[in-house]
Amino acid sequence: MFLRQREPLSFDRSVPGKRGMDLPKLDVPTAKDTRPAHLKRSGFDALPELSEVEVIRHFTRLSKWNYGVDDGIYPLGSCTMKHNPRLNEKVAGMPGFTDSHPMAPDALVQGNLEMLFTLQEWLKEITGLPGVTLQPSAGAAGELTGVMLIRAYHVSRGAKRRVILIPDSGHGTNPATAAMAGYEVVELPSLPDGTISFDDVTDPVNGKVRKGLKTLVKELGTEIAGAMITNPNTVGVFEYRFKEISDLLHSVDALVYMDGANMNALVGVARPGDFGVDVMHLNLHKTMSTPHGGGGPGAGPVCCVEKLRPFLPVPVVLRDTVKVGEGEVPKHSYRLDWNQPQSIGKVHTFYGNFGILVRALTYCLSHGSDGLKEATLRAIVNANYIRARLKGAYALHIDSPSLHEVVFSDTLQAKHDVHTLDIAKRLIDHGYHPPTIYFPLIVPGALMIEPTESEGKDELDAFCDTMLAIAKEVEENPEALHQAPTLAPLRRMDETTAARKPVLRWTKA
Amino acid sequence: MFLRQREPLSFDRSVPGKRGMDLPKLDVPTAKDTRPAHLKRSGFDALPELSEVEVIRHFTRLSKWNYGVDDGIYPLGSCTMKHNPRLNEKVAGMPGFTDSHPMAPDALVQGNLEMLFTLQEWLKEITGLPGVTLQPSAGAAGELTGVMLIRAYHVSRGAKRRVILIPDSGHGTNPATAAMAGYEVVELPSLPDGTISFDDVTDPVNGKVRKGLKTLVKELGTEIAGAMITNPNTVGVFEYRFKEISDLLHSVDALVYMDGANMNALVGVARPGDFGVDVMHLNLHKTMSTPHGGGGPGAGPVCCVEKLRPFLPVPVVLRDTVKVGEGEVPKHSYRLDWNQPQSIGKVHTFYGNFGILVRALTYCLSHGSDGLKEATLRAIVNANYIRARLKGAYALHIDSPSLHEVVFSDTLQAKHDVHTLDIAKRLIDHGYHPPTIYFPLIVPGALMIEPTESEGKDELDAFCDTMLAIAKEVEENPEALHQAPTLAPLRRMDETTAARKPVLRWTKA
Amino acid sequence: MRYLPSSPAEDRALLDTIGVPRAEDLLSGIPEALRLNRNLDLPTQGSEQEVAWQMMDLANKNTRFCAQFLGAGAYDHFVPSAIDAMISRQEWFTAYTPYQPEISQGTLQHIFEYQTLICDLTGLEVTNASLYDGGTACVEAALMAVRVAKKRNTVLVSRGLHPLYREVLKTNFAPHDGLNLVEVGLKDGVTDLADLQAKLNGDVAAVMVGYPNFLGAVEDLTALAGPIHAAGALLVSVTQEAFAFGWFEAPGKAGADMACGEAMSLGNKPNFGGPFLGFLAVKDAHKREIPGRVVGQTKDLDGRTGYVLTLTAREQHIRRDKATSNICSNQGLVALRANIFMQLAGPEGLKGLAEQNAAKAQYLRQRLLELPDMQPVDDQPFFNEFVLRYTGDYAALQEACLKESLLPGLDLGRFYPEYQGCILWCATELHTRQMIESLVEILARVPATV
Amino acid sequence: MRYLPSSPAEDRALLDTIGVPRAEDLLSGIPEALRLNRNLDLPTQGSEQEVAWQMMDLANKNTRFCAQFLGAGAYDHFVPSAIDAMISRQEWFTAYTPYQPEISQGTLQHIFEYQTLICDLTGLEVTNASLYDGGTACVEAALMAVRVAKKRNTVLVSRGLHPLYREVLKTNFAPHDGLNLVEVGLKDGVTDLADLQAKLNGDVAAVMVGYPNFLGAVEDLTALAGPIHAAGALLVSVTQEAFAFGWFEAPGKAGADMACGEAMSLGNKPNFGGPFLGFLAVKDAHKREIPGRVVGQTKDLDGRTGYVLTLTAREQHIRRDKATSNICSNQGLVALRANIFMQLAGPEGLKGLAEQNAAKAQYLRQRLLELPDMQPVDDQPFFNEFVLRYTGDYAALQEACLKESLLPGLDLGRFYPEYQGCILWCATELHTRQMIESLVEILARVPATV
Ligand SMILES: Cc1ncc(COP(=O)(O)O)c(C=O)c1O
Ligand SMILES: Cc1ncc(COP(=O)(O)O)c(C=O)c1O
Repeated sequence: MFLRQREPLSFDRSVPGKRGMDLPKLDVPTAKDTRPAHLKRSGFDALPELSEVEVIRHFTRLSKWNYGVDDGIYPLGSCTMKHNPRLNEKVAGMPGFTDSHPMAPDALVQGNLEMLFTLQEWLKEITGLPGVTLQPSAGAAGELTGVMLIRAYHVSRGAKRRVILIPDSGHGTNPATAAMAGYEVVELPSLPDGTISFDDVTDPVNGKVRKGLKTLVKELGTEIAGAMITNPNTVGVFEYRFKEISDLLHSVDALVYMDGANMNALVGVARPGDFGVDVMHLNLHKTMSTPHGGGGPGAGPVCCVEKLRPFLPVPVVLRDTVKVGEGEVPKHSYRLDWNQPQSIGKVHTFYGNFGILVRALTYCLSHGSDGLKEATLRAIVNANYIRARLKGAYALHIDSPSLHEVVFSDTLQAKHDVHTLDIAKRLIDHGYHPPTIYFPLIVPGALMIEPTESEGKDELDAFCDTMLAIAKEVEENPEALHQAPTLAPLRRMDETTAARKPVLRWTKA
Repeated sequence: MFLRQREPLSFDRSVPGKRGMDLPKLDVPTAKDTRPAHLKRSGFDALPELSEVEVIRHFTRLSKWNYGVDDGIYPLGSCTMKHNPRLNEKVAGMPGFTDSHPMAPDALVQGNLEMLFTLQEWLKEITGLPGVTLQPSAGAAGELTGVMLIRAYHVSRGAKRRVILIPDSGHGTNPATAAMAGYEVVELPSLPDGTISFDDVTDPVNGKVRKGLKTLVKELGTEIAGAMITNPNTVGVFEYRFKEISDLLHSVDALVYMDGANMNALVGVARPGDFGVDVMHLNLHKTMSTPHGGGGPGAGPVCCVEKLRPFLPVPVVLRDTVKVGEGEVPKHSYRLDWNQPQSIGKVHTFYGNFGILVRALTYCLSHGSDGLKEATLRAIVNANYIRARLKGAYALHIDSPSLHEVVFSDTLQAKHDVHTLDIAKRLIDHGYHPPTIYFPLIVPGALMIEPTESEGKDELDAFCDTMLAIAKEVEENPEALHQAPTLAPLRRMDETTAARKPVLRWTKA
Repeated sequence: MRYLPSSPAEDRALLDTIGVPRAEDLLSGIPEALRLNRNLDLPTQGSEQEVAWQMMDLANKNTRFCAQFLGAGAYDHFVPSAIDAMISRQEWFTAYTPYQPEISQGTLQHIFEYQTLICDLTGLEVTNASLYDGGTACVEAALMAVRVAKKRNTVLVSRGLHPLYREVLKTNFAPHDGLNLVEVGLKDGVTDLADLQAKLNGDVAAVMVGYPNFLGAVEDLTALAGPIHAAGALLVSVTQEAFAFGWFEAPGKAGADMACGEAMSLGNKPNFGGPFLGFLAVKDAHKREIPGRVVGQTKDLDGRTGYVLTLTAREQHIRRDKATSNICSNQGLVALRANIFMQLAGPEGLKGLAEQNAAKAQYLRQRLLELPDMQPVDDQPFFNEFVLRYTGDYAALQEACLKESLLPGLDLGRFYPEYQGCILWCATELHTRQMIESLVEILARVPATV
Repeated sequence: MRYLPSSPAEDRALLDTIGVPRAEDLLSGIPEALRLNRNLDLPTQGSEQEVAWQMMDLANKNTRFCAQFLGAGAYDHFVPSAIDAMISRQEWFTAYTPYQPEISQGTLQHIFEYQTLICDLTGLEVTNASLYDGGTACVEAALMAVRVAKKRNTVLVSRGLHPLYREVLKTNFAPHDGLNLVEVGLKDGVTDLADLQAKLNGDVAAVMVGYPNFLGAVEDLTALAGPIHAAGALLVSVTQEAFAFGWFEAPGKAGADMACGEAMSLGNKPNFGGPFLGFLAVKDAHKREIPGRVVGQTKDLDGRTGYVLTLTAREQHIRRDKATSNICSNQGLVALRANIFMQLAGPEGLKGLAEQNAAKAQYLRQRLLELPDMQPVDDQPFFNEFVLRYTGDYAALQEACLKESLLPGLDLGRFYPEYQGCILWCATELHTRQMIESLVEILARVPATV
């Protein structure tokens, strides 16, 4: 039960002689020991000795200090914490999938290959882009793959080019990715609503002039390999001049990468391939409901235009149509093609996070074209409902129309010396997971709220009522909020010491 | 998370139009409606309209108000709340078992029949009794089956007889069962340690003389159909004169039924068939670790001596040995035999709680003969450890040696007007499920503690420390305990009103 | 042994505290002569891998089918994945009976919701936390009817009741010399009104009829209720296929005084017959005679709503030999499955599923009747099961079906001599048109009567 | 749609509060011209039953085996049922990255324990919350080595490294014109010391070797460490079969400066190659250069011990283009599986499993060598994989095995021309003697070379 609070590290529970696993009787001669003496395993310092029941209790009790999607709204902006259907888990656990070996001959894994091919077809139609790879393990891996495609494209036409443009409202993975792909990052200034500024902007604080898109394209021209643009952007606003942006970049043959983390606002409503995107990634662990698992695994498939297809990672999944008799439905067979001379190579050891891809296809089939669009619209309605109920109590900072998420600022509360962090921690006392905070960086004290389509009116109201109650508390008793959380198992943590004197593993006392 | 406390009834959450289940497209013509008008389903008053995510959250949140075996020690005496291995759940969920139809021809369910046969063999050896039926769904159903076997035996020899003897320390199901089997219950007085009194005893309070076993057997003689004896008894003490008791009863051809709820103290150590038991039940949901499921399902197989076998319920599982060539291992085939002329008939629609029986066999195979005995000894050690640590702080009431459970009385605390109920409720505040209380009835303010073999020293110590702390609190601040629990989601419930003005279902406001 | 938290040092410490050298010394309470002085003659312990494989071998020895056209009290329906996901939370499946309400509100509120829904399905006012299965539910219903009716000792049972339910009733009535169980015959596949009227008299406490009955036909409860109530007896409706509650009127609204039966269809697989879910719903006036556990709503000291086990004065642990039943453990977790299933389905889902079952069964019947050797036996309104006379050889038919891994309907002659050569067919939402077509195709190829 | 909590009335209320008539009106931010003015050309929604069957059909199109003698980076081991039972608790599998420590202590403490155990296995001091897989872990290790080594731009990679890991390395080094990836050849199945020495120079930041390598042979890290350290380079040990940590000395104790690779063997099935579990463990001195999330122990305001994400100054969301890596989401849940697996196994379990793997592989090799057309290629110490030369026709051998639903070892020629006609065999605790015997039996019957 949740009343007994402390759960020690299992290492402190270990007792010599206990065991949680029994081995099968060995039915062959014991191993001859051919190891050189210095390569024999000497022993372990931490592995605990516990019985099965103790291990199960440990992880059961620990789980109770977490908050999950089934506990209620999980409004982390940009993370799309939607319902994780159990059907997807059940399907991904089918032995036909889990027991299949990645090195098995194609003929023996036709089901897997058909699964991959079918998912690719769905993603093509959803994004409007004809090329797909499912290998990247997460969004960042997708970004890296995408930028490497851009690089391969330019190399194939003579020079890799030098620069990638990234708006200051972009996610940290964007610049980090560009760097890993050997590019120099030039920052694009964005307007208050996170959209890209075409014109130069003068920093109100230090008066410095920051070059806008037009100037940068004029000055850098063919030095620009491409731009990484998040759309809808991290403020939840659609980059409404996207077509102009891509046209401008294309004019110098620079390519447009779209960070698709926010695709949950577009599926069935608008297709990146239709508004000028050359290459993008999807976070299936966001848009397609695959569970986040406390940090992963995810899946970050990359979709691209025709001219980038030749560079996609190997192997690619191909479908051959088997000859069939008159009027019969055509039969198909599938194979992995490793022979793609222009390919950038492999970006994952095998074929990506296959089990996650299975869940994503299951999600797609469950929703269908109609359900996907309905989900998108509902996600947008939910975000705008929260926006409507909370504006006034919290500063909206911008009034461009919100799509699937809404970003507030703590400026109204800051007057009482209460800040975003305090608000977030108080939400925990009320039994809610806090929204994403202090991101995007361009919004002062950002509170980024993404309810997703999975919330009903009652849950949205309960959350909004709580947010309003907190706003009221800020007026009446601001000091109290600095103490939050007070009802959680722990109070605020000393993160400074954690970083200054890092303790990163248990060691025998 | 556990901080948001209230979870309303789903009926109060229902919203017209929501749905948590989609139906497959109908691929045949819609049904012709041949129902007489007055037999058409008119509608539903309570069935809620909710989406899948809302239903899942409802049952996830509700689950958090429960205490389970994986939360810690679950010391309910007589309930044997031991570790529920996940392997057993996985095996019981194998489609080969779950999809099999009870009306399918024997040839198509050979795996099921072999499973049932094998489990019977295990139970025979464990109890030392040659006859087994797996049909009874729980202990009480086993008791009823057993007493009906006794009845059938006597009927076959002329008369059903009139009386069943049951000690006052017996579980309520014993007398209730005897009555359901058409018998009159005559109560056997028991000594303070719950063992049966051979001699008459005079009630210290009202001076009434209660007839002991010897007198009753002398007076009732062949009116006695049998006796139902729990061994070890409900005080956790072995009926050390069991052989004499059964000899005495057998002398008038009365049969001995053993309530096997406490078999966890005997498996591998002593066999009822060896000390005079004619028929008994086992609670597989206790002794064999099948989960209690919040009240069931369980399984209460009945084992009996040879002379009762002809009366066992139909069908019985038979094994035929298929002819095989020289030196080959003999092959077997299994069948259900419905043709047992003396059988009492069916006691379950089909073959009992099959899925539970699968778990029980899995438990047996995992433990093996050695593991079963080790578990028994450990269960006894654990109970005696608690006894050793708590005696003194709590009144032991008797000093006969305890086996798998120990029963304390609240007499020491009663001096401070603190009673068993108060102690139980305070345990909840400390995060423990309370022991069984006020049972057996012969122990004043009984606290019946059964730790089972699943607890390690650290958990036993944590529990004992808490019990001692409570004993201390009783000394220092007795009033406080009347308020317990104070940390649970609810305080004490008004059970009187609940029974006086029963509200047994939700109705539209 | 992986399940036992044993370690030499700790075990020693335990024994030292107790004050005995060896664990065996704690067996002193068991007379030497009564102990087992050898090891059990059974295999020794197995690793998880070995045991998992051993049990998997057994499971694989059962024949798998791509479609089962067999119902007869165990129905194959789709089970939403949310159900297993929920009940496998240890807070649900490992908990004991909720004796301590403050630490068991999850189970208690679930049971209260479950009770509400069983009452909704049956159109009655009070039910309990579950009974073992359909057969034993009939026993509890019959015995309760006798208690309620006072001084009436006969229970009439329609021959349309599931034959195995009737077997279980027989077994449990046998010990009661004072009670009689009398069968009422069938006419055109439903209870014979004439025979019923002939057998109704002042000693009849209750009449039990299938709704729908074992042959799939719906009994006209309203028509039956007239004479039964006139005779001062109770009408007990017995339902073995809970999906029928989405198709036929609630028994309580159609004239039944009690409704009992089997609700395994709500979220369970056939499971070789168990664990299943027995239910019994009654009128408010009779609530204190109902067997088994009942949960009620109440308030805590601070006036907060909560739930407790109530009306315990009826139960064995209080009333002992005067209890309304001996039942203690019930089918709690199966009731939870049913509760989750019903909440997922909702009114639309339950009606929609019922419509699909009716549609599939009607289509199956129509297609089968196109075969030369299949003939109708009656045309009572039915739900998802029906009887056809087969002029061919059942054994041959069965063999042909098994070859294509289809499980055919039940050979009715096994339970009803008068229906020798008839087959009880069943179709549910799980039967695609294609499965039905391939069944018909296979049957068309079965060699004519031998 | 069952997943969407929509109802006409409530949806209306939401829109009214927002102040728009239709949901579509909220798309105003998206220019008309950029919208999709048609429905997606995809199938419409499916019920759970239909989708479950559709996906089941796909799963069933894969060939099932009773034994796989194929490893090569994806190992078939027994997975205790407790693992799926635990990770399927929604508190574990649905949670996000633990950004808010007060409401995520479960995940944070698990990661801290996982980090401790990876350090224990590898004999190193610092690791992270996981990386994608073996191949990408190699990339992160190589790039980190370059950062650590400063001004050294070459990474030497043994040809014994998993060929697909080397492919992933190539892909990721390509963009860095300044960095070189140079291969070191093999001799007798292990890294060629002479070739290594020849290629070691002042520009070499690190040398990566398999431990054991792709051919199953163990590299003598201690012997290699000498010249490598002398040249001022770092020795990176790459392990693709984590069970080997129970057999061979911890790389950190044998001379490696970094250990990375694939830990899928700890509680996962082959899963067609993912999700797997990349790991990277380093020395304390290098901790601020490690990529990915790291959890540290600290105290709350009341001095209670707790856990937080730390050293975030290395990460992309703070450092942006100066970050140690771009990784954000990792393989958290797979790390949880590994953590549970390791805690169940404990030191005895891990060593015992390793001993059984070694025993099975040795037995398999011995039995195979009794066949006329199987010959040894070297006799390096190995763990659960080894190479044999096969003079017969691999295609024929494969076909024979598949007929008996056995999956044979890998045709090594596919990745190593110099090992044309050789097969990489693997055996684990899952391979019973009987499976091995039937494999040998089948191979004995394969028609001799065509
Ligand atoms: C806008 C944006 N881009 C990229 C990422 C990185 O995706 P992943 O965590 O799957 O690598 C995220 C996820 O946090 C994101 O929100
Ligand atoms: C001693 C004793 N007898 C009988 C029973 C009844 O068993 P069941 O609940 O399985 O019907 C119990 C269970 O509580 C018991 O403890």
